[in-house]
Amino acid sequence: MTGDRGRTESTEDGVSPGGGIVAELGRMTGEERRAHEAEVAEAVAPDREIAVDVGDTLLEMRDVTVRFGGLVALDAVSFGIRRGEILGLIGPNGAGKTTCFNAMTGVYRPSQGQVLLEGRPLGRRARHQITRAGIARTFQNIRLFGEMTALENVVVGTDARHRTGAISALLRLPRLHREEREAVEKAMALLEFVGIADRAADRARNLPYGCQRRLEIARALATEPKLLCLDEPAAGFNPAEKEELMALIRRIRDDGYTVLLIEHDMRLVMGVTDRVVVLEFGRKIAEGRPAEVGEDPAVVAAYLGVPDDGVA
Amino acid sequence: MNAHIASRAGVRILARRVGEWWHGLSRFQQWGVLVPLVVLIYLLPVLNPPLLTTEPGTDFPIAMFNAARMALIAIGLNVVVGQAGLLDLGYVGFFAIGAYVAALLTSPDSALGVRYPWLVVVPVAMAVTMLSGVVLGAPTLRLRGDYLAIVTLGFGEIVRLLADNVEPLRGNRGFQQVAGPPGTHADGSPIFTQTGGTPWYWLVVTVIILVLVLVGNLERSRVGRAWVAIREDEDAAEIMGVPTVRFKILAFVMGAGVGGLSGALYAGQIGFVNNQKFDVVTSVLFLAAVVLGGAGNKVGVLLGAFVISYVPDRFQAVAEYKFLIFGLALIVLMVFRPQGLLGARQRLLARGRDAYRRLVGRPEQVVTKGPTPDSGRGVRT
Amino acid sequence: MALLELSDVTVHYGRIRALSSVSLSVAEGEVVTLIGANGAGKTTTMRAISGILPLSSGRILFDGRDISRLRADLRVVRGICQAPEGRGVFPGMTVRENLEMGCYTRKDRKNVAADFERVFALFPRLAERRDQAGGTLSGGEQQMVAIGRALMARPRLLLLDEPSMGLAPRFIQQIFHIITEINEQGTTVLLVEQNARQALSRAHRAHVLETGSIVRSGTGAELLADPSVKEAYLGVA
Amino acid sequence: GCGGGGGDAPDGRDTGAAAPNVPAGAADPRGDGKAQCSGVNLAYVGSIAGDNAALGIAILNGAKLAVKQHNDANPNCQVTLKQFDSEGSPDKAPGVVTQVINDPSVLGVIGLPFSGESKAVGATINQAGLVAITPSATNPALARNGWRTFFRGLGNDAVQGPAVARFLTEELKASKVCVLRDDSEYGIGLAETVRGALKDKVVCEDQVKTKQKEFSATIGKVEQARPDAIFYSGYYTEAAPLAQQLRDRGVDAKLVAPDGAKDDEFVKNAGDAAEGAYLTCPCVPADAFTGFFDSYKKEFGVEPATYSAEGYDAATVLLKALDKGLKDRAAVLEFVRGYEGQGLTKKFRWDATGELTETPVWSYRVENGKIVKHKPIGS
Amino acid sequence: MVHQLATAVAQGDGGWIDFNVPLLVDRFWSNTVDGLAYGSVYALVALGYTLVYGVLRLINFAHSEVFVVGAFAAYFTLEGLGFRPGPTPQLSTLSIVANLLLAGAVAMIASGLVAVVLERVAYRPLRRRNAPSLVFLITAIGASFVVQQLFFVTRGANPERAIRILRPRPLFEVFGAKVTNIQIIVLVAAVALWVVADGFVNRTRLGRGIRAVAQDPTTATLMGVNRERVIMLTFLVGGVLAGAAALFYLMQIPQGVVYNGGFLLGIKAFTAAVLGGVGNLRGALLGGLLLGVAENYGQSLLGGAWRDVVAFALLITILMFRPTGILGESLGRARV
Ligand SMILES: Nc1ncnc2c1ncn2[C@@H]1O[C@H](COP(=O)(O)OP(=O)(O)OP(=O)(O)O)[C@@H](O)[C@H]1O
Ligand SMILES: Nc1ncnc2c1ncn2[C@@H]1O[C@H](COP(=O)(O)OP(=O)(O)OP(=O)(O)O)[C@@H](O)[C@H]1O
Ligand SMILES: CC(C)C[C@H](N)C(=O)O
Ligand SMILES: [Mg+2]
Ligand SMILES: [Mg+2]
Repeated sequence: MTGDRGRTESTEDGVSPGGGIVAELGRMTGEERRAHEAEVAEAVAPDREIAVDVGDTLLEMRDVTVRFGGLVALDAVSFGIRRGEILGLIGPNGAGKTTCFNAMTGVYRPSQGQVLLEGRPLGRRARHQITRAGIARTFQNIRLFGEMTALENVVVGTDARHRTGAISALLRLPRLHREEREAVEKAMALLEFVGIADRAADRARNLPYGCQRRLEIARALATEPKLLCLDEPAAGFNPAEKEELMALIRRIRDDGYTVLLIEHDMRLVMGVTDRVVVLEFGRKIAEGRPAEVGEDPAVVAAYLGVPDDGVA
Repeated sequence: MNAHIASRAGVRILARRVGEWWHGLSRFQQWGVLVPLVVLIYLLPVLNPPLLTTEPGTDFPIAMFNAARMALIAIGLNVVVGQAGLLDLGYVGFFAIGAYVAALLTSPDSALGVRYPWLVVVPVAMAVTMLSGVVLGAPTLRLRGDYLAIVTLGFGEIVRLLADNVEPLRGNRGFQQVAGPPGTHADGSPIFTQTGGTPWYWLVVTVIILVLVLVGNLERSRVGRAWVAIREDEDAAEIMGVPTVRFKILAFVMGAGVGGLSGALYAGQIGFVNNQKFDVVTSVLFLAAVVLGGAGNKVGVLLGAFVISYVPDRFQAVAEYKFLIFGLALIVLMVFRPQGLLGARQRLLARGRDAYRRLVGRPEQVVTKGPTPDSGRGVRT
Repeated sequence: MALLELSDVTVHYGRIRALSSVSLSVAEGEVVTLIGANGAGKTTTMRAISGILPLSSGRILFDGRDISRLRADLRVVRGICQAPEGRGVFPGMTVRENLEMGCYTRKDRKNVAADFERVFALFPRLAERRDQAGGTLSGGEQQMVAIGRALMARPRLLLLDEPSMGLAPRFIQQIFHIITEINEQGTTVLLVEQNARQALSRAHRAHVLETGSIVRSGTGAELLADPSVKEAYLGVA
Repeated sequence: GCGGGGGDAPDGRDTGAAAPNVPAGAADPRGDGKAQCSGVNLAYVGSIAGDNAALGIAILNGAKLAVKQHNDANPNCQVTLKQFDSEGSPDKAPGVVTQVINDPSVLGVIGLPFSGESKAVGATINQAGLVAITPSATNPALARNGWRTFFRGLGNDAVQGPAVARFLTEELKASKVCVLRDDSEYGIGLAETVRGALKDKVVCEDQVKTKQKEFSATIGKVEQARPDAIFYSGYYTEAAPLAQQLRDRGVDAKLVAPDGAKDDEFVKNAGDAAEGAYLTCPCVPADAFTGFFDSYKKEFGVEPATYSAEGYDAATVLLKALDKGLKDRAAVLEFVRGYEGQGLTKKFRWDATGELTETPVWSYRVENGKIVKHKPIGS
Repeated sequence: MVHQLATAVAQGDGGWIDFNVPLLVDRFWSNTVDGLAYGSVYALVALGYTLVYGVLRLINFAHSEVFVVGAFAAYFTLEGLGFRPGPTPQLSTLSIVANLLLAGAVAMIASGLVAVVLERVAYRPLRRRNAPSLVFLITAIGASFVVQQLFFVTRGANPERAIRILRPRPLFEVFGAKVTNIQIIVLVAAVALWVVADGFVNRTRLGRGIRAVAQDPTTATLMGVNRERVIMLTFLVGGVLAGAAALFYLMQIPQGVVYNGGFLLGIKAFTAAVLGGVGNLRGALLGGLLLGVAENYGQSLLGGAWRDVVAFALLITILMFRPTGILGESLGRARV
């Protein structure tokens, strides 16, 4: 985990990590640590039936077109995401990748076509209902709740699955207590999972860029999505950190989530995705296994460019 | 100048120390401090402490009642502005509706010709106001930020203008002898009168404590977090599954209910309701109470309300200058403590203190707003 | 002589110290790069140089003159221009107007037209979108605007904070070409990059930041070869 | 009753000569100079700096003069006239009155001047058993609330209203009248009685609001109705700009307004538009009471205005009570209730509801930028 | 109970609201003309709100007091020139123009200066201390109180007695509606001032600086924009326009010089700014004129008492259908 690397500040009046689980983690032996990680994994995806139904289509984009005035940002794009896979969505800048996310999560309404989740059209559902239906996302331009702590940010994500109404909150009915306790446990586990547990008590706005990206992932996971959409999660990461992110994404998938990934870092895309969809000028120009796509001349011309040296 | 800066820093450090000290106490110890404090607060109008007193300018118990009433309003408005981040410049509209419902149902001037008992009137007033909260909220909450602010301002003005123009609401003439709570002293004289502030004060303080507990419960739950999330980034909140419209309306309704309640209390104490007290300036004063205290911080908001209500009463003796002094005080206080008298940190997790201690080994970062790269603070001139 | 020199620069966010005693220098005509993990303080360094964060202590010299207390906008007049992290595109201005903002302090108006052409040639996408509002551009397009805008200023010292972030691979290569090119035309560049391999291979000199301090310095090639740098920042390739 | 003045005046211009001189036996605040009292005070509650303050200040000054004369003459009975600014508004008054009531040294109130504020606080004052003599509030309904502490020092609008109507139809020969009113207790009440008396001569009506400054809507209605005369029932703050805007728009109907507009402020604010306007008032021209007139002018540097003399009279009645050595509110109340005596302006003797029996009404006219008395028009 | 209330409402003499369609038709054009003239005052004040709002995202509550300062300044200038309340003097056209210009210039300078001083005292310290935006609202209110109360304490609660040097006189008619000399002067001058302001903001370099600061102050600084100067300039321009508006207002409502005389007007002007799309100069002009006209139609149709209700109801209705005003905000919003 990278949590420790992420830490930078030395505060003058000596507020330091101190005790707590994080410090304990440091003192654990390898064995203990693995056991603990299993626990964390359990908390993150408690009763998820891992890898059931792998292969059926979880989400389908069917002829989705999005227009802005005269500009066609998505032009009859169709592709499916299979349950349990990691699908990469790549393409040159302005190809329409983020617009795709926006169409899926209800930020934009397609002018034509449909988005189907588990075979049912999302139609004109409100954004929060789409989240509850099982699509969660991160943002290309980070959108955290800046004044909240990292932990609280994640708890807001868990709230999407909770039932406490205003009345039970007002009167502190027992359900509230139960849900609150669960929410905190789960959120903390998620923070550990993405590697920023030691920053749980910091305000989101004060976190460095990289930690903010991780926090966004944790918050999205907290909504217990069926499909997790990550918009350039590695932006601002150095190669070593990207490695860790790859591992994280894989683990997320292994926990039974389906992942849709927008990313420009080809090593990462090639390294973790099962399939890749390539967009250019709002149209799908290729789809297939990463290796195939990476060799597709159209993709190379439009997107990858002629390699310059070995670095992505 | 340097001394000034130093004292400023001093204030800030002191505030922080007090905050840290308080949060360091156990629940039990906290109660130990709270109970005597509350008793003292209850006794205020009776003690009429020499330095604090507003007399001879304003009757002290009445001044205290006014302050308490303002505090109640501020708590209600704080739900909307401080917690949900919806800038409401028309809060006075709810206050007015509460007052008018009370007047219509109890004043002999009312065309309804009824005199319902106070205990019936208050819930009715709250219900009507909450309903009006929905009426205002539902169509307009799609508006963002300052657009919502101006619409609420318009709403407040419309309420006032209706009071102006709708014949049965009696415009400037108003309603007299609006009823107060029942009860008589042993000698048969009523407990709640227009001239005696103390019983009213006690009533309102009790109501405040009740409302504080309820609002606090909301704050440290899914509802409070949803409000803050909306305040911080509405789009992101919605995409994270927060039904933003529902929670915004809830905030409005909660705020409205408290506003209506305070309106009814106000009408009862003063015994008279007409269209003059419900203008935008009043709304803005309510808002000032919230911001001055530190939007989002319940205790802060109480303090802010006290200042807003107390300063003009205190300087009644120099009546002509009181609003001048008041205006200056607002500027100076805000420049000194832009984050409000108490900072705005809210606690959003039930038993969050314990959680943080257990999990991270330290409390959450309770810094009051510090400079951020985007603040432009570093831009020297 | 060094064009830019930081000596013992310390910067705080509130009570949090983000930079402690950072000293570095950039000579006229050099490309210098800063690498480091998330939260190491790279962005903070850039902001301090641009003057939008005040120094707690230390000095910044530019062109031999102390600019530690100089207003940020006047530093631009002196010739320091930054393409900031997060891009900072003006959302309500068109692409053209955004680029125009780069020339806000420029005196030589006659060359501006030519510079527009240059930027549009570098990023044809922007030429297509010249009248689109900055706020509606895609992430990568915004990044192009941010870089283009900084180029429009024709600064003496160009500060680039993760210019490759959000760009498609083809453009990443192009960005590094551009950096080399403008450097050859005489612009001094201070570059923050996560794409450490590329950055180091093009930089004359480089510094590694860790938790707010510089822990290693050297030429680009030296650091590329340094095993600890390799492990931490270059990824096991 | 309506026996008095109006009919007696032979001709409008010269009634000044027929105005009441200082009436024989008028009560004098100085008394015999031997009064003994201490710790007892009076209060003026009314507009001091708020809206229509000029009307309030005229009263306050009248009362001040009475108290000063009293104190100068009675070294052993120094009474303070405490001043409370109700800003003339019904919503401010309750708070202020609470102050007054909670000050035990105050045994009597001169005020409140305006009908609206009087109504708002009447019940509270009544509950406190504190006697209040209003020198000017004219709304008739005030006396019908069963307040035992309410005393009116002048005729009410049930007298002024019909007098105005008569004045409009008989004196001004108007057959089409627009009745405009403000939104105050006073304006609405008076407009009502005037309208009732004018019946179908009323060709248009409209209501303006307190503090309104722009009247195009009202003027539009007036233009449409083309009246011979306009009666504006309200205070000068709105009457002045209304008058001016009417004239600007070329409306030249005769303008009549009641006591609420009878102040120099009206003339000054309306500019040329005030010229020729008629004002009615249940108050007696003060210039005849030379002694009062001169001392007032000497004391305050200005001539007494609309209700100065009434204020003086009200204060005098209350001072008489204090001079008797009365020390509590109940006693003062009883004293006033049974009071009977001549004042400057009229004879004071109240009925059970607090109304006077003798109530003259006069008309005035704006000539060359000054308000001059015109003629008595009813009683 | 609701039933009782309803009956009570219905019984209030002939209902409390009646639609006077004939009056509206009858006075349609004269309403339009009056509305435009009055609306240009709103428009000029609205420009000040919109400019400041654009740059600081701040409802400058004290702007109405800037307007009041202008009104007093114009008034005192006229007084200083020897004019007195009461009858309107007979003057030559030239001398009227010269006097008005002088009064207007003084008003504009005074308002401009006060706006800048307000900014220094009430906002700049907060900006330096990085205060949350609500706080600005509160100091704005504080500043507003202070300015208002300074006039209250020195000049009292009552309006200054009207001084007028130009009487309205119908010049010509449009569709039977009289257009007065004052209305023409006001309309033409207001539009001219708007053109100047719009050109300044949209065409000059400093204007671009204003827009940049509005959209992203930090980046604007990184581009070399002197934020403080831009802000000062914005307040200055807004203040100057408010000063001009004050004179135009006084020409129409000479009784308007009073300590709290800016209050309602300020709210209306802000409403106008929002109506047009806040931050948008064209919107301010459009919103101001529209509001002026709509109010006049409304008051003919429903009665003068409903004038203000019409204004706010119009605002709410329009925002419900166009959530960022008629012309929309000129400041783009970041995407998700
Ligand atoms: N609201 C909008 N209005 C106008 N054009 C838009 C809007 N949103 C997106 N676009 C345009 O649609 C195109 C697709 O944008 P999108 O953000 O989906 O690109 P992307 O593939 O995510 O690119 P990047 O890799 O740079 O993030 C872009 O050219 C963009 O300018
Ligand atoms: N506004 C802020 N308030 C408090 N702390 C901050 C703030 N911004 C940054 N920091 C802290 O300062 C340290 C350095 O941050 P900085 O943004 O300079 O890192 P960086 O090297 O640019 O990281 P990244 O690669 O993620 O961009 C981090 O620990 C961060 O938490
Ligand atoms: C002072 C007077 C003009 C008051 C007026 N007669 C009223 O009843 O309100
Ligand atoms: Mg994108
Ligand atoms: Mg950075």
